[in-house]
Formats: sequence, structure tokens, C-alpha cells
Amino acid sequence: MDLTLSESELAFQAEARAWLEANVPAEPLPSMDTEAGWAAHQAWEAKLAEARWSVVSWPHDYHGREASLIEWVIFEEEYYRAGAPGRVSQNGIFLLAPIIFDHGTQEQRDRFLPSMATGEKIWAQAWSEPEAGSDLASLKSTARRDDERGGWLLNGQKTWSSRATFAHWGFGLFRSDPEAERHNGLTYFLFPLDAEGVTVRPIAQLDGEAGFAEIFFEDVFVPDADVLGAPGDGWRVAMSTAGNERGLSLRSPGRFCAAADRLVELYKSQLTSGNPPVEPVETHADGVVDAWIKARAYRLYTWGTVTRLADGGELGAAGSVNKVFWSELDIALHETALDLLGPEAETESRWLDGYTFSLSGPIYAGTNEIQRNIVAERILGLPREPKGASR
Amino acid sequence: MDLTLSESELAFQAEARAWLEANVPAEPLPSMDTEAGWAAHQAWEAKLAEARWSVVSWPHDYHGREASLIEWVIFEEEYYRAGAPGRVSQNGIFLLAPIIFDHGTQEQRDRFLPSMATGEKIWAQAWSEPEAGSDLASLKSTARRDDERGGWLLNGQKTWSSRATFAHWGFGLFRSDPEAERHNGLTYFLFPLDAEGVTVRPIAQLDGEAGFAEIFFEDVFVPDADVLGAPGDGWRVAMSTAGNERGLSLRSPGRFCAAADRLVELYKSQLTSGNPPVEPVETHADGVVDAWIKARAYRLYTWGTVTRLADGGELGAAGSVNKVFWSELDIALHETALDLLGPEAETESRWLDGYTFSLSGPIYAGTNEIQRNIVAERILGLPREPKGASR
Amino acid sequence: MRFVLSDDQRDFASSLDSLLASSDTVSVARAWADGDSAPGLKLWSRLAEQGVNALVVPEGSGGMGASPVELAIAFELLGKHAVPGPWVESAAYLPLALGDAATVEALAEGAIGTVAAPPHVPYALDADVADRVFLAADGVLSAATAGGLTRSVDGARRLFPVTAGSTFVELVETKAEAAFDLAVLATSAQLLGLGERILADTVTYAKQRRQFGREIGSYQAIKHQLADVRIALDFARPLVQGAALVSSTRSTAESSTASTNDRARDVSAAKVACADAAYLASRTGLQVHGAIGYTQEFELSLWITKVRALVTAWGTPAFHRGRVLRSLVETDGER
Amino acid sequence: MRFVLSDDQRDFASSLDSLLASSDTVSVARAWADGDSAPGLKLWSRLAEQGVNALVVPEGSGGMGASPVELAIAFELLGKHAVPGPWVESAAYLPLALGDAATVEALAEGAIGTVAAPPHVPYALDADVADRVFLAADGVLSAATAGGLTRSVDGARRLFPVTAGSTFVELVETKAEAAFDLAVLATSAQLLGLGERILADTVTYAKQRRQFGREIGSYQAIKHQLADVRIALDFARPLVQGAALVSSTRSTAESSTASTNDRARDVSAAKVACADAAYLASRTGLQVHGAIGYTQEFELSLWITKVRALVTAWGTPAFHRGRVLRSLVETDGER
Repeated sequence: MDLTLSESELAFQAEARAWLEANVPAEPLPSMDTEAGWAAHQAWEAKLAEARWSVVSWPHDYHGREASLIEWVIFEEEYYRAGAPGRVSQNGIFLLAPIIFDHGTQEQRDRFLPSMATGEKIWAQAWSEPEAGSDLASLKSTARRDDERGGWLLNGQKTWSSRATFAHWGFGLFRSDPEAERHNGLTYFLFPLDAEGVTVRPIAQLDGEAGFAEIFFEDVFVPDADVLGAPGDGWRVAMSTAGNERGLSLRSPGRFCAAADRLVELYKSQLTSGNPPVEPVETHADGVVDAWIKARAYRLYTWGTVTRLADGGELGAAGSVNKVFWSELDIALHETALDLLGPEAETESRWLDGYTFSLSGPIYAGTNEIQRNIVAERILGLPREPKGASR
Repeated sequence: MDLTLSESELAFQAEARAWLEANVPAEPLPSMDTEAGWAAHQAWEAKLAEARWSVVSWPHDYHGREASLIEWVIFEEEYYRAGAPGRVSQNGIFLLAPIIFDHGTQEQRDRFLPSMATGEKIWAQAWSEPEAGSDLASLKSTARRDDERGGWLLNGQKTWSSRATFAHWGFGLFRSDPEAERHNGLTYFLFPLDAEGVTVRPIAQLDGEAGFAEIFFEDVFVPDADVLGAPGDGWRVAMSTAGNERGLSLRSPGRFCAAADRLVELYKSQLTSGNPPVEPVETHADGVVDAWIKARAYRLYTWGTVTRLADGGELGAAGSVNKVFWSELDIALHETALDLLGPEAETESRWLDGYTFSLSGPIYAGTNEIQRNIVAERILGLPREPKGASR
Repeated sequence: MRFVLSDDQRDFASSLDSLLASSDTVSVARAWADGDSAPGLKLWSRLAEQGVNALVVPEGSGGMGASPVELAIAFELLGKHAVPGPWVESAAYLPLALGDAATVEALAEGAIGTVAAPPHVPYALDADVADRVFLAADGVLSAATAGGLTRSVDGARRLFPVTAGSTFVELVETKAEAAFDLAVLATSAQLLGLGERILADTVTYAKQRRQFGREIGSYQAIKHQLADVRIALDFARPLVQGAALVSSTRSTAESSTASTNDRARDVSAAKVACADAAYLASRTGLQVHGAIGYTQEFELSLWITKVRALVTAWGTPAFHRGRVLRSLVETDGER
Repeated sequence: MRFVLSDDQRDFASSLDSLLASSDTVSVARAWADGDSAPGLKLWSRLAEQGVNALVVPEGSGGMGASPVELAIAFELLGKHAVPGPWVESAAYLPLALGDAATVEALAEGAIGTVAAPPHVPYALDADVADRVFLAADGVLSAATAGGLTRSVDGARRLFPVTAGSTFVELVETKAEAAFDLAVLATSAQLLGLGERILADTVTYAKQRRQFGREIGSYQAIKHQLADVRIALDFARPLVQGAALVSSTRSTAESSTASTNDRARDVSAAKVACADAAYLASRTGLQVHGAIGYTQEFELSLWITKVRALVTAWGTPAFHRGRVLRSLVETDGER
């Protein structure tokens, strides 16, 4: 058991750190949910790709470095430590790409992955539907066979599609067998968001920005070449990487460590400035300490997970343990920052933005209620609830 | 809307305060769960009764003062403020007596209530059974008809019977109709704990004291005269005062206000002594403030409840709101006290005793999980869960 | 001893509630946030006609001479309906702080006043629409000029930094304290109304929304969270009412040190409990609603963002806890 | 970078676990609490034969020369099985604090040592059965005499106030700090073991116990509480392991200021997280068991009362949070 990095890992870390120090924009980019911010973030992806930092774990042939999982975590830590911009391409590279690698055809890999790696094409997920929410298997959007044209016609509505407002392509599940129920008869489709019959409508969030969109489908034609995996096999294809190690359930510890360090800095700066709190800054010390301890715990826990995965283990239901922990840590950390800001807490600030964003953590990618069910049933082995209607 | 006491209420308060100041023992009595402590507490009940303070709200004919509900709360506040001994008779006077008044015969009232008021006979409740727990309707102990002798034969086992080790009489529900299910076919019985066929076995608690006992019944004969209400009607009889205003669900605010005041005193004494905490005492300030605020909230809330009850309202499911709040307040308050005690927290003290006792709050008289269900279903009107087996 | 609202108080609450329920306050608040104050000003006048602005103004100054209990009732409803505007400033703080009878009379009749009172209130709310803008600092109440708009997490709270002008009046300390405490009480009541509204809307949603074959409100995880909100609000309310009784103008007039100390302690306790309960309601409401609660077009966002803003408005929870503590440590903790 | 236990470490854990599982440690702990130390002393010798007492003693002094990682493994199991006795004192604190090689050797062979180290450790645990009793105070480590028994909430922790005798040795500050930190680490690991045991037993109970027609473990309210315990323990464990790595004897020997600061910060962080997680486990375990968990005859009470005692043993949570804070404020918060 040891926590020391190997020489090659140290070299990788040093290279990443040096490049980021030299290239991370001094000023934060404008929000990626605005048109100008979108362009700036796309440009940043191109710059990352040029130096082969956009998809470090991918094969060399696809702009990657074939980095190990440990190196991926190292890169993520350096990335957040450097205060580098948010990844506008994250849904594509973290959620979709692993599935294309595992289930796509060679033709699909060659067609989709390079432009995803360079940020030229940005992908949006289209999972949720208005009636489905956390119950993904209850999807109602349909795919109807069109034998003549050799493809499918998509109809229905998707919602909570992050960044779909400006993105180029989307991916999601549609019910291709109207007779089948729940997890059966779903097919995994890829589709351009400017296809005929697609309408994208932005949704304003709590903070007024349109981070999400609804997508409406009216007889949208998708050729067979853009079906991922076998028709009807969509649920299995999608779930094969639901516990994906590079995906959302294994969220990079760098994000929380960097935020906890910023929180400590905020505390220290208020200790010395005495401004603007009206009570002793020490009143909020426990919140600062607990956020820091939890961020550290998250980092060490991730090292353990990464070691197990490198040994051939699987993430499995531990992804749910992970998700509840980081999403609650993220909120508590930002609440403490707002406490420290005192009477200024309600006014616009980076901390307030971060707080608002953190509130979505326990909701998206499976609510924390669902995650706790998974922990209780799959890890602790507790019995499932009775099925049936409420009374 | 006002919080001022009337002249007669003020006079009542002054009389209670004066008597308590003059009569409350300077040193705490030994634990009522020991033989010596039991005798001391019984003697205290006799003393209270002599001055007509043991059952202030009862009729004059039964050692009471016919005090109003408001006066009862006033008395309870004075009682706790004075640091007076715990009431060894509380299960009889708070839980059973209201039922005897409402459902008992005149003969039963005359036979049972006077000796209950003077503390000569102490009553123990016998509700729970090993398999029943919070699910009271699943009781299995039986009452078999004995027409010859004009009564019933009790068989089975009860548990978590507070103070049954030394008490004289017990009360509880038994299944008198073996065909009936759940809430039906139960009968409410009163029985001496030294009756033939009764065995009482003390249960040692976390702190080593035997506050509870199990009661075993083997063909225990109970004459018809000791059945409360109609045979088979036991559930309705018992539940008629389940939301009883003087019972456990409306716990006297005096207890928590007195404890919160003691907590403030502990805080102040440690502020000045600087001993034994190793961190600044202020570290625990929030816990002290929150306990005090909640104790005050509980007091004001109770005044509101008492006013509504005096106006003819019913407590109903609000008793569940009440119970969750006071039981959690009680634990938090004692946890804060232990925090203030620092490294000495683990050693014997009045605070440690109080803490251990407080842990039973969310468990007994219906767990807080059950209470939250009641609040959600009966107050918020949320649907009940599906019935059926788990999966 | 009668710790329930009187029939008159209930009637007042119910008629104000009806008025606001029929005033499409959601649209009013949204327009206000977008810088269109016309519907909000219309509602302001309508409420002024009902005497809401004049509640705590003495009858001699054209007011209603009502007690802080009525004020708390009104502010709970202003919160419940998310009514925008500098209500705390115009109807609670300034009438008590100002010595100037003419201005108080104008406010009672519906003039809009606002104030910054640093450090706890660093900005003047909605100064762009106010007839009178003040700065309370260093023992004086100055006529002030507003700077540029500062955005709040609650779009309907338009905040403005202010600079003192040359006209000022002395701010008597006892008056400043009484005014501040009444503002705290009003804010607490608003939080209570926001919390109640979020709970009611969330319960309604949980009864309708189905997931995995049943209403989400039938799941224990949801039920128990909502029960905890009910419990928190039920125990915050008596603290507001109790603090309102202690803040009654009579005891303010007496203003003995003991009663001032009680008042400060009790309004602070109310603010702490209301902020905690309303914040719990907002977090739970958002979690139960899921992603839809996170959107601006859904009404829930109005209450949720306002709760977040009011948690720190007129004194942060840390400040109010500190004030309660100081009061307890300095006195005998009698209650 | 390999942040998992090695095969050897796993084997060590599993053989110690088997030994303890077959030693009826519940009876041992109950006898100990009743003042009958014979079964406990027998177990003590058996564990000494296995080298548990000698883990961190250098091989040159008759020890195993193992790392704090192995120590943490052993203490987690001592916690899991509620083994009584002054283990932290004999196997963690004293071997590092003592300069006297002969005593260290004796301890490694199974002699029983105990120590009071005020202010954090005001009493010497189990001084009545100890071969050597010490008082660490004012820069010296004195041979000490025990006073009368002071009862702990955990009956199997027999506490004794001590008074210093005339013999003493100087307590080098760096050694005292390293010894204290190792004691904190050992206590954290014990808490982790207690928490794991309570969770395991509670899950077993929740699968069997039926109420209202189904296993209580199928109710969401119970499931989610237990899931939260699982999560808290899962994230406390890496802090213990990480702190054990930082506390490795090598880095102690180097004892640069930076590494000492890291070690103090990391063992304190581990103690905070383990105390929180174990306490959550104990509260949840009691609540899920209901009244039966509240009884002495039920085994759960052994772990529950020990958690309560260890939460404040070797530094309260407030002290350890304060130590983490000071370390963060004084340095750059690098991790």
C-alpha cells in the first residue's frame, strides 16, 4: 500500500502541470451557456486537443495518450488545480465515447471520435423525458422502422439535455418495439441536432442561464449507420458503462480538492480582512474543516477505486456510494462559502454560481434517493420494497 | 393573542412554586430503578398527594384540584424548574387514568384512582410484545374466556414494561378473540403484578439499570370487574387517548426548558472556568443556542396547543409532530452537553445519564419513523405505501 | 393566556390572502425581476389601500396602530405570494426608525421607502423605484443616492449600493434597535410564508408525479423529508408569534433594558428558526421536484431563490445565533 | 501508487479476525466490565503471542517492525470484536513515547502498560491490571499510582485518575507528538471497526425483524439510514489508511516540521471522520433495533457504548477539527 507516484507518473504530472500553467486563460471564460462563451470553450477544447490533453486516456490514433486510469486522475487533479475552464465536451467524451469504443462499429469510431476529441463536434445527452425522470426505463419516445430508407423515424420529447442549445449531435434511447415494456425494446440512437424534424428549446435555470434544453422529435430520420449497438439492445448498451469509471459516478477528486482549497483561502482572507462577516470568522470553522476533510477523503477513496479498477475490478454499485458523497459534499462546501460571505452571500459571485450548480448534484444522473436504494439493496443486501400501487 | 397569565393562573403558579421550593429534596433521590430509590420516589408521591399536587387536573374527589390544562402546563413547568424528582407514577396517572375516567365504571374509578393518586399503587404499562414492537396491532398474547369463574385467563409475554420490576399493577391489551385479526378482538385488562401466573423479569438498559421488564403470563385469572371497557373493544379504548393531551405525546415543556437552562449554565460555567475543554468553549455555542431556541419553541408551541385544546380542539396527529420534535431536541441538547464536557464526557455524570435516557426518545411510544409516516399521511395527506411482501 | 390568533386576526389574514391569491403575484414578481415595475407598483398601491403599509404606524400618524402580530401575519402572506418590493423597509423598519412624522405619514399612505443599514443590510432594496432612499449608519439616517444595480440570487430583489447625501437626521439608538428588530421579525415571517408555500406546492406535486409505478409521495424517503419540513415550520411559527408579542409597540415604548434584551433575543431566535425551516423546505422542495424545480419557468424557483436571499437578509443566521447567545450569557436565561 | 492493502496485509487481517471471532470476545468484554479480568488477560497473552503488542516496536527491540498500516488493521479488528484492555496505550502510545528500551521490549512481549496524558486523556485506562502505569505531563513521563475506579459509559473501559510518582524520564516533544498521533490513529481504526460491526449486525437484524407484514429492512426510511452509514464508513476508511501511510516510522524518523504537520493533520482528520461515521452507525443501529438495542443483554450495547467513549478518547472531535484548521491556516493547504 503506498501513495507515491512512479517516475513516469511524476513525469506525466509535471508535463501536464507545466502545459496548464502556460496555457490556462488568466481570466475565466464567459459562461458556456452563452453564445460567446460557447465559442471560447470550443476553442479551448481545440487547444487542449492540439497538445493531446483533451482525451488523455484514448488511443494515440484518436488524439489520446493512452494514459492509465491513475494518470487520468492525475491529469484531472492538475486540471482543476490550475483552474482550467469547464469541459464543454464532457458529455461526449465521458458518457458517449466509452460506449462507442465498446459497442460502436469501426466506421462509427472513425467517423465520430476524432471530431469529438478536438471539440469540433459537441455532443448532448438526451436521456430524460418529461414523465420519466429517474425512472429511465419508462421512456415513451419512439423509433419507427423505415425499411425503405434503411433507418428509423424518431418521435417524442427529451428534456434536461445539458448544453443541447448549442451542441451539434445528440445521443439517447428510443422505444423501437412498441410492444415491449420497461427495459426491453429500446434502441440507442445518434442524431445531428440540426436534422429535419428536431426542435431544441432552451430551459432557463435557477440562475437564469440556459444550461438545459428540451428536444422535440417529429419524424426525424436516422439511418441504420447511426444506431449504436443492436436495435432493441439499447438498455444493455447504455448501462454497460453506467458505472463507468471515467463517467459521472467517478467524479474527479480534483474538482472538490480545488474547491476545498479555495474555501480555505476564503476563510484565511476573511480572517485577515475581517470583512464582511459580522460574527467571528471562526464561527464557520467547522464547515471549512469538514469540507476539507471530505474532499481529502474523496481523493484518497478515488485512489483506492482507481487501484482496484486497474487490477481488473469493477465499479459497480460503489458508484452510488460515490455519487451521494460528492454531491452532498459539493453542496455543504458551497453553503459554507456562503456562510463566510455573510450579508454578501445573496449577491452574484463565483461561490453563488457554484452553489446553484451544486444543488443539481443530488438530482441528476439518478437522484440520491435512487442511489441510496442501490447502496441498500446491492451493497447491503436489504430487501426491495413491495411492488404495487400506493394506498 | 396573548401570553400573559390571568390572576388566578398567577396565583396557582405562585402557590406551586412556593410549595416546590419548600419541599423538593435538596439532593436528587436515588434512581427509581433501584429498591431504595423506588421507596423514596413512592414517598415523594405521597407527599405530593398530601398537598394535592400529585394529580392537579383530577377532580377534587380524587385528590385533584380540577386544574385547567393551562394550569397543568404551569404546574409542570414549575415542577421541572424546581428540579423535582421524576414521577414514578407517571404511566398510571398520564396513560391509564384518562382511560379509566372515560371508559371505566364508577366502581373502577373508586377502586383504582385514589391509590394511584397517592402513589400507594404504582402502575406499569404492558403494551409491547417481542414480535410486535411498533406494530401494536400484531399482538399475540391471549385472553381465554373462563365462564365458570366469571373472567379471563391471560397467556403470553409482554416486554419493555417500564418500572414493572417494582410496580403493583399492570395494564395492557390481549387478544380475546382468536379469530379476529389486527385491531379487532382485543380486550383491555388490568391485573395485579403479584397475581398467580405472572412472572416479571427485569431488563438491564445501556446504563446498567433495570428500567424495563418483561412480563410472562401463564393462565393468569382476571375477573370481569378488571376489564376496562367492553371485551373486544380494547383497541378503540386504548386509542381513545393515544393522542392524549396530558400523555406522552404532549410532553411537558418544563422538562426541556429546564434542561436548556442547565445547558446554558454549563456553558457559562465553562466559559469562566476554562475547564475541562481543550478547545474554546465558543466552539459549541451553536449547539447551546439551538437547544435553547428549540426548547423555547417547544414551550410556545405547547401554549398554542393548550389554547386550542381548551377551545375544544383535538390533538390528533399533531401529537406526532410534537413527539419527533421533543425527542430529537432532547438528544441534541444532551449531545451538546457532552461536547461541552470534552474529555470528561465519557465518565459518569447527570448529563451522561440524561443522554442515555434521551436515546430512547425516538424509539418508545411509537418510533419516530412511525410518527413521520403519521405526519406525512394524516397531516400532509400523502398516499400510503403499497401493502404486500418485500421482494 | 390565549396563544392563538384572534378571530379578527384570522379574518385579516384570510382577506389579505384572498387579495394576493387573485393578484397573479407570480407574474408581478417575474416582471419586477425583469425590470418592469408597473404591475408591482400597482399591487403596492392596492395593498396600501388595504392598510398593509400603515400597520405599525400609530393611528395619530395616519396609521392602523396594529400590533407586530398583524405585521407578522401580513409578511407571512407577502412571503407566501412572493410579492416583490421593499416591504420590510417601508412597512417595518422606516416607520419605527424615522422621527419625521411627515415621511412616516407618506409611507403609511403608500410612498415607497428603502434603506441600507450596514453591516447587516449592505444594499438598499429596490432603490430604483423608491420615493425615499436612506442610509442608516454611524448614528444618523441620511437621505441617500443609489448606485448601480447589484444582482441578487433572487432576481426580484434588486439591490443598490448607496452613498449618503448631505441631509440627515439623528438616529436614536433605541429607535434604531426597535426598527431593526421589527425588520428582522418581518423577514422571519416572510421566510415562514415562503416555507409554507414551498411545502404546500411540493406536497401537491408529490401526490401527482409518478415514478416506478406509484406517486412519489408514497415513498417513505419523500414522506419523511416532507414530514420534517412540516415539523420545522410548525415549531418556527410560535417563535414568530411570541417575538411579535414581545415586540408589541407598548413594550417598545417602555423600552426597559430587560424588555429590549428580550425582544432582541426573541426576534433573533425567530429568524434563526424561520431561516432553518424555510431553507429546509427549499432544499427538500427542490429535491422532491427534481430537475423541473431547477428551472426558472417553474414557479418553485421564485420561492427557492427568495429563501436563499432572505436567509442572510437583515442579519445572517450566525449573527442572530450570536445575539441569542450573548443575551443568554448576559442574563439568567429566564424565558 | 497502489492504494489498497497488500496480500500480506489482507492475510494478517483475516487471521487476526479469525482468532478474535473464535475467542468469544463478547463474554471477555462483559467479564472485564464486571471486574473479572482473567479471560481478558488470557486473550491479551494470546494476542501478544501473535505479535499484536509488538507491531510498531522496531525489530531490534524484539518487535515486528511493522508499519502503522498494520497497526490500523489490528485496531480495526480490536474494535470490531470489542476486545477490552489498554491496547492503545500498550501497543501504540508507550512504544513510541518511551525511551527506555527494556520497558518497550517488555511491552512487546505482552506486559500491560497504561498512561494518562492530560488534558486529552485525563484517566489511565485499566490501570488496575497494568504492569506499568504512567503519567505523561509537563514534558516528563512519570511512573504513576492509580486512584479509585471512575466509571465510563463503556463498562469495559475502567478509568483511573493517577498521581505522579518520583521516578520519571524526560518526554522528548517529538516523541510525545508521534506517540499521541499514533494513539489517535489507533483509536480511529478502532472506531472504524466498531462502526462496521454495528452496521453489519444492524443489517442482519433488519433483514430478519418483521413489522407491519414485512422485514423492516425493506422500508426506505431504514434503508436510507443504513446506506448513509455505509457511505460514511467507506469514506472514513481511506483517511485512516492515508494517515497510517503518512505516520510510517520512516517519516517519523525524518520528522521534518512539514511531515509532522501533515501527520498531525491527517490523523486528526481520520479521527474526526471515524468518530462521525461510527457515531452515526451507533445512533442508526440503536434506532433500527428499537428498544431491544437499548438493553445490556443484547450485544449491540457493547459497541454502542464503546463508540460513545472513543468519540472523545485521545482528543475530542472539537480538538481534532481545531488541529486540522490550524494546520490548514498555517500552511498552504496542499494535500
